[in-house]
Amino acid sequence: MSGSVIVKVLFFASAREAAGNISSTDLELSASADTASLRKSLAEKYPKLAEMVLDEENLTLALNEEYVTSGQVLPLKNGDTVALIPPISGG
Amino acid sequence: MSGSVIVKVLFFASAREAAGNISSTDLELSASADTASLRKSLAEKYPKLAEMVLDEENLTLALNEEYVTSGQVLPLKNGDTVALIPPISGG
Amino acid sequence: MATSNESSSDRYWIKVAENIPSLEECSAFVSAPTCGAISTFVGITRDNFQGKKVVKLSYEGYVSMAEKELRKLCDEASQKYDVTKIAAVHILGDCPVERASVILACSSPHRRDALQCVAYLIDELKARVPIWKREVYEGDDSVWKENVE
Amino acid sequence: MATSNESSSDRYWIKVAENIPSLEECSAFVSAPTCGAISTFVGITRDNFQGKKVVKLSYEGYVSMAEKELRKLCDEASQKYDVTKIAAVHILGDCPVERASVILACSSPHRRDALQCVAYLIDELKARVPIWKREVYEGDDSVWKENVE
Repeated sequence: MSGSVIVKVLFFASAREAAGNISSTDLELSASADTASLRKSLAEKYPKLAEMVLDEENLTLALNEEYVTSGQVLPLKNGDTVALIPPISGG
Repeated sequence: MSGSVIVKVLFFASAREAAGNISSTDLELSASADTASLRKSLAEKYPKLAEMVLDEENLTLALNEEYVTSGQVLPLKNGDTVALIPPISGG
Repeated sequence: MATSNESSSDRYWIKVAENIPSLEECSAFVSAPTCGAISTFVGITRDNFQGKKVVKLSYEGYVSMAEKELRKLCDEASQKYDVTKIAAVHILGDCPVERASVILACSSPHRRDALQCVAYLIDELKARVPIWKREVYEGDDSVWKENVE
Repeated sequence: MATSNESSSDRYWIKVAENIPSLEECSAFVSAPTCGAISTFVGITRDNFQGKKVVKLSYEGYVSMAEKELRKLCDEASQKYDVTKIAAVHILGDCPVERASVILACSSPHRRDALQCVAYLIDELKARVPIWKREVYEGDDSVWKENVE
């Protein structure tokens, strides 16, 4: 659909809890949306998530299962999956 | 017995083979015997062992289950056990 | 051993799931006639943290990405060290005290590669694999942990 | 688990014998509620050495002194690293290809101590413990090995 893109957002751990225990959602965004603007959109949509999602040090994004490195801004296209990655603690 | 000591000598691995597959023997030595003279006594008694037993780099001694360090010479007393330790290869 | 649901190949056994193989199974998987050394690491739930009594850990993962990162990790480790096979498995869900949460195993012709590879894998896993641990204390208090490294 | 014939205590499981415990048993022995990490090393008979086909290794030991040295080694390792329990077992007699000749396991609250302790133990075992390995090749040729380190 021209004029907007739909991306799937995945929420994990403390990010999921802050978003009201939502595990995933489809978001409709503008065609010019990127990973930075997504953070803002999420902050508006989920106020309790705002502080976390706007802090790149505290919450990393993964685009289609690839980490978005600090400072990087990537365009989003229709069908992309973005995961919200709080600090990891495997092992 | 005054005038001599009896020590048990243990033979392992290649040293055992060089001594004609003897695992252990009791040796009667002079009261002044030490680890250096023991090497000489063994070299005389077991000629095929001579080269190995006279080479401190190639064959270490253990006195009562303690390694005799390179260059060290220790007196022997009645009832001591001396082991002939070729290069080790555990693990 | 490895089923079609698991991320595996002849060289790697990678699994992020509620049911993980045992240490013995991981060790058997990496065993090979050309290998003289197997080194393993097992991460286990401890019963205490800073004076508090831990009842269990509870793990959550971005499974598809976690397994993908583990595969990358195994590829990198195989480049860096002379290893023959690697098992890298991580539990999901609850992990009570003294139970294994992660098992890593490497095989190699010689010990140094196997030992160094396992150490590398656990360090990198803790830094890169999207898995999260909630530590549950006596009295039902709990907290999301962060790997400090 | 540990019988009265074995050199052991609540902290160490030390055994040099024809029948040694499995990896799983060693790991279970060192497991403790206070420990977050278990690291293990298994030395295994490889099928080849410098182009020659190895049929088996055959181990001989000065058992009483070997176990004594292993106990000293465990004491030193426990001084050097924050480890809780150690298993250190070594086979005697024949060890066919892919079978374990030595198993080392350490447990610790944190991984670095467990990992470093196991690496230290295998290095020191190879340098100090009076055990000898005969490598038997296809065609019945054999040679006494020397640990180069």
